[in-house]
Amino acid sequence: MRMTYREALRTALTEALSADPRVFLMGEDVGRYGGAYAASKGLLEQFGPDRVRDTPLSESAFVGAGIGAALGGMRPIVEVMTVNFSLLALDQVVNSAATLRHMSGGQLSVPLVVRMATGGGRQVAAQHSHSLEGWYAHVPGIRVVAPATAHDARWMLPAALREPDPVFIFEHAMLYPEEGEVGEEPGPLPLFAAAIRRPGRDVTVIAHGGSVGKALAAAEQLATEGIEAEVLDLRSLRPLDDATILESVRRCHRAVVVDEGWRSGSLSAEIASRISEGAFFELDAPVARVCSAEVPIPYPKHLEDTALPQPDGICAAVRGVLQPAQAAGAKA
Amino acid sequence: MRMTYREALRTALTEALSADPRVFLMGEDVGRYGGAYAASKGLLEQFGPDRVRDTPLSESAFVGAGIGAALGGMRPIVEVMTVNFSLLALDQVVNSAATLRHMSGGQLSVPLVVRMATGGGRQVAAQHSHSLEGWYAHVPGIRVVAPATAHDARWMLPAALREPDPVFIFEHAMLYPEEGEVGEEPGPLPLFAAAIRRPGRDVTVIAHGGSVGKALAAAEQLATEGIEAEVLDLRSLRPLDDATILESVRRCHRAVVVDEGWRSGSLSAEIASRISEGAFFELDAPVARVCSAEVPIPYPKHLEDTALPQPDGICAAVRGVLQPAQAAGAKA
Amino acid sequence: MATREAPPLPKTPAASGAIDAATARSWLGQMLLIRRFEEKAAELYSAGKIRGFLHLSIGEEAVSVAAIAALTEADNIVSTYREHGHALARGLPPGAVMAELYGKANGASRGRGGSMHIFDVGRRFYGGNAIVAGGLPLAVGLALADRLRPRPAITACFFGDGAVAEGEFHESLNLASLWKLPVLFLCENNYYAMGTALDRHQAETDISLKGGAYRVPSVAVDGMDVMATASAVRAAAEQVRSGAGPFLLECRTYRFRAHSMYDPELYRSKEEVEQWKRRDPIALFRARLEGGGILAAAAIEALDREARAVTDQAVAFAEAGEWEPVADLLKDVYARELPCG
Amino acid sequence: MATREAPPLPKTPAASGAIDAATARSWLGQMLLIRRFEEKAAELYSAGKIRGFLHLSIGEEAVSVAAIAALTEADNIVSTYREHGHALARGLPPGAVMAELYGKANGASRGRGGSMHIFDVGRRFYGGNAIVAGGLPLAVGLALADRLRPRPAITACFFGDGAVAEGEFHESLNLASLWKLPVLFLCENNYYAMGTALDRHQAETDISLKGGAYRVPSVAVDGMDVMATASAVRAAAEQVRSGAGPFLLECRTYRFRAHSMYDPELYRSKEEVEQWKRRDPIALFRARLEGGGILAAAAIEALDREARAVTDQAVAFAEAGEWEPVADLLKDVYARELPCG
Ligand SMILES: Cc1ncc(C[n+]2csc(CCOP(=O)(O)OP(=O)(O)O)c2C)c(N)n1
Ligand SMILES: Cc1ncc(C[n+]2csc(CCOP(=O)(O)OP(=O)(O)O)c2C)c(N)n1
Ligand SMILES: [Mg+2]
Ligand SMILES: [Mg+2]
Repeated sequence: MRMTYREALRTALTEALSADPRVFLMGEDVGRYGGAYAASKGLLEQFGPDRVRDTPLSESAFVGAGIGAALGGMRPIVEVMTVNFSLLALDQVVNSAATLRHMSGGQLSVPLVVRMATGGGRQVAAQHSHSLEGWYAHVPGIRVVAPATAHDARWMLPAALREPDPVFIFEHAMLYPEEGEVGEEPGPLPLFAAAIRRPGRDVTVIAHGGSVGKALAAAEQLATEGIEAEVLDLRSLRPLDDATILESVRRCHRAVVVDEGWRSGSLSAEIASRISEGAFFELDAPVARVCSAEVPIPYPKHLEDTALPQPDGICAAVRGVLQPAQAAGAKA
Repeated sequence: MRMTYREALRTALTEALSADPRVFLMGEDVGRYGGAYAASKGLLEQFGPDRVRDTPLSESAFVGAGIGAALGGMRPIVEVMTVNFSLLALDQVVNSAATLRHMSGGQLSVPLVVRMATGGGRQVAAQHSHSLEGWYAHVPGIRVVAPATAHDARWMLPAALREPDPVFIFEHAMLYPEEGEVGEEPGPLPLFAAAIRRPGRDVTVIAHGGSVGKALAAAEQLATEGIEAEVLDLRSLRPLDDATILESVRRCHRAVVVDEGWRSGSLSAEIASRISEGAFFELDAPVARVCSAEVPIPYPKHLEDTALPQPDGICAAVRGVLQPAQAAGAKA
Repeated sequence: MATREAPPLPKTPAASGAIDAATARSWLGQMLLIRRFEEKAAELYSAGKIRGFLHLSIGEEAVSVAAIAALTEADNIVSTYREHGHALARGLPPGAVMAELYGKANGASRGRGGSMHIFDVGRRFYGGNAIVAGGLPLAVGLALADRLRPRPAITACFFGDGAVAEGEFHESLNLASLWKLPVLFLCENNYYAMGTALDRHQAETDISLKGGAYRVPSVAVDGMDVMATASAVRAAAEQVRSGAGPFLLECRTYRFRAHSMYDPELYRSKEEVEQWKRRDPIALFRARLEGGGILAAAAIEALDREARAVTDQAVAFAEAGEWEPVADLLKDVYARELPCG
Repeated sequence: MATREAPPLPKTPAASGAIDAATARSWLGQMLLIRRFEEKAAELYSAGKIRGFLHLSIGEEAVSVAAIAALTEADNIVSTYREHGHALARGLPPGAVMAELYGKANGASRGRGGSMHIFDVGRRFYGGNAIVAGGLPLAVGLALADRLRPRPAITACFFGDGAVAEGEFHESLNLASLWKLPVLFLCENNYYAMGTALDRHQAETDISLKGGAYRVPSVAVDGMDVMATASAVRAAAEQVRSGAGPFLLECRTYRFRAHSMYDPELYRSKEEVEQWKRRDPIALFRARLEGGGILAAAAIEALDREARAVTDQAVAFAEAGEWEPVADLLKDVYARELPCG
């Protein structure tokens, strides 16, 4: 069935609230307003204010309350409006959600799902355009996924709710209105597996979330030049699906990582490092990275477009790693 | 002159407060208590409560107030007791300190210095042992340094105070009691340059802060085996001194990065990636990383020691990258 | 979730004093300018000239004008993402504000910030903060700097009712009071945080009662009454200026428009909005001025024409502006080029 | 920074009711156990058996015992890093607590947490939180879970005076009150946050006045008087249990020892400490019980001997414990092995 990413999320939320009385949704403006991105529109009317719970502007307290409610036997879904505001709750994530099971010697469980929007592209400037999911992916004790398709938006949520540990779902803000095919079933891919979105043989282009579409657009362009790029959608950022990544790179011998985070210290570095560690002698060129410029994302469209990864930049990076001169020279 | 890292910091703070009336020190227990790590002991008595200012437990407000005071023409030094608690103030750092200059079109300046302790090793368990300086190094608009020696503890602070932009100084908690030689002058190295702490030829071992000593210990051990490791102290985490790093790696052809952050998504990945990007065809083996285990750091000594990077692990990693079999096989 | 009482309409105090014609003209002119400027901005948004988030303060003009009237040029202002009114009342050139909304290089922040991030360091207008409550700690710091330098000035800090729920409200009021800093905390209570009504985000809906927890004197005022608000701000500012420490002034007001241009306004009834519109601060002030013989209808109409003309000039200024060159993207991330890396 | 009044000694209420011998024995026994246990822990720290941070609650035993006496087995407890007293009063086996301080695998948290992170899910003891104020949101969430499931229970949340300055205090009280959740907020006001005296971190030093900002009823009690504290907690807990929403109880007490074993105590005078020691909660209670003929001196001595004996057994248990194998380091980071990566 075709539906938007937003509708896919709403379908998933509706199903989750219907299926399990322990599930409830909580966050700023998830109820009366219908969700800042309208993902939860209509749910308050359907499930009532106990299960679709508007919160005050208190990110630390309501994320912490989500952790506490999970400890208390519920299956909370906490919506943090965007990753930008989630910084206010990061202490609760890093110091409580991520530590409680291990630190208690295995006694405690935090089956919490946190959803939030991430990423730029909507001209909402420096304080509303961060892509910080890479930070979350650094933290042991939590899981991090990023649905890039409507199908994954539909099916990652129920899978996340089955996890006994905290799962953070990053929804790229540009994806909500995107339409896609949503299957009746979750499909064969487990929650934490990467997906090959387009097979290829010349280069592996690795992306997640809002960058997957850009990678696919770049691959289309490259195909017209005779370059067959394989596009890999990470889907899960913690854990990373090393096996799928390395298998692809070993076939293509070249890789480009696309990441909307600022380049220095972004998740792209981890992926590039793992590729080098795992497939160094099969690489014909250093792994290239296409990331955001290291700048607070500016408001005007031309500057924002320049600051964020774009298909053209991905194409250029692919051409760079394919430059036979450089690669051949070195292998000689 | 020999002094402890703590005394070096105190010397630097005393000098800064004496030299510039715009400088003041603010943070939890910096005054009456003398500083959680005693770095500011005696300063309240010397400079009075206006300039050595105890704050309530309000990390977000007093870091934000430091930003505001910097905007207002002062040169605040804010001490956040440890990086663990700095998560509570991260919104102010990422969304205000780092953005204000750019977002205001160059109108605003935030000449703020923030000091904090980082790292594990003192058996203070999962909520007090983080090494999150790598996160800070991801953020454009701020600078990040990590003094690894008493000399740098003494001289990085005045250099940071001369910067027109926010500088974050990470002091590894294990270093405070360490003694070292402190020069009368800052020396030739600029604030943001890496230092070669031990010259070598076989492998570049890159570390910062509390890991530099471990890297040097490993190098001593390796020397007895005939392996000459060059130990590079990053000193600055943002910017990274690519030139010095790459120059060393191009000479040694092999590199090991030591980083007390959890492996996945740590700064070590960025460094390894940059090395691969900048010296791929000069590398004889993939860059290896020695990081913390991906676990909330446990309390008991034997587990904490296992979780953190240690000289033995560094030696093992160095031997790994030097394994001639693997390297030769691949070059063939 | 228990249902609590509906938000009370603010009471207009019996008398808010007299006003001379020059002041009346100035205040009404500013309120009209804000109104016309924002009406135009809404149009331009629909026309695609302005993008991203645009938060209008239509309905809340009295607070901007009254509050800033009580400040001197030496005072600092810390604002929010709903700050066109503050910026214009502070005297930022309307053209620079409009150009900022366009994202043009002749905008107040060189176009980089847009509607939510208007700065003017010369006018001590410290922005423009899109993190709810994010400005409060900055205001405390600005006031601390003034105290330490010392510099005789106060810092006025605007924030909404929604911001009151954030921890930073609490930490900042405590800090300012503990250190007796000259901060005037100005809460623009428009009874909604996005779609969440005051009584659904605050256990205690009377914000003016919250100062007590920090020994911060606080008062609520009818923010639809520009004269009442002005005298309340004046009194509060004087107290802050005297060195007595911070003050919390709650201005009860209402936004007539949606939260932002994205907002379908599912959370409130048309009737509620209409009811508040009967207390439109511009209409109320106008009626009082006309009724009291302070300004004639014709003079008021002239002010309105001027507001429209200034708005049109602002649009022309913005339209004529250049885009910042892409090559300058990385300019001013830092103050200086790096020595390395 | 203005100097404010010195922290007031708490007033002992005129009468805190009668007490039967069994209750007296139980409470005094627990207080003595906490005291002897912590005295021993301090010794063991000096001997190098315990490392890291060790925060003693000596002087504050009455609060732990009185508060937890008012709770049922179904109630949840959220504690702080100064939680040995809470854990022992909750009935955690002293051996498991001591072994945790050692870091042994037979410790309450398998030794991984140490002194600051004692958990016992069976006794609904949710730890042990080394982030000041970090436990308050968790308590709100536990109470929310109980409300939604529903499960008739309350959540008691301990925190210090220092925690009151954190934004999470503010956000949590508002949230709990807004949603009328069954949380009993228990502030252990010992007049210091590390080395920072109450009047140097709070603009309003009367913490019990802070509930008003959230419509949370609040009361202060003499935390050195176990009977007064017990009756205050009982009343507060009953109110919370009745569904009236949260309650803030401020227990005024004092720590006789340093903040942690690292603290040189430069910030307070010996005289101040001595003055407070004259109101040692154990001595006060003991005197009252002896004076009132409720327990004889010999019985009290027997309780003390028992406390020492239990402590010695706890030490023996800890000494006999094994270290967790290094191979188990990564166990329980997650509940299950990953399917990939
Ligand atoms: C920390 C943070 N959380 C959430 C948001 C999203 N958001 C923007 S405005 C707003 C409502 C704020 O309400 P209020 O403070 O009353 O100001 P108003 O918009 O009514 O002027 C919200 C939830 C944000 N910008 N910052
Ligand atoms: C968020 C945070 N900031 C700082 C610290 C360091 N610290 C530990 S205890 C403490 C004082 C807390 O005082 P209070 O809440 O009164 O509790 P008490 O120690 O007196 O029992 C401080 C500053 C911390 N653990 N967490
Ligand atoms: Mg509002
Ligand atoms: Mg205390």
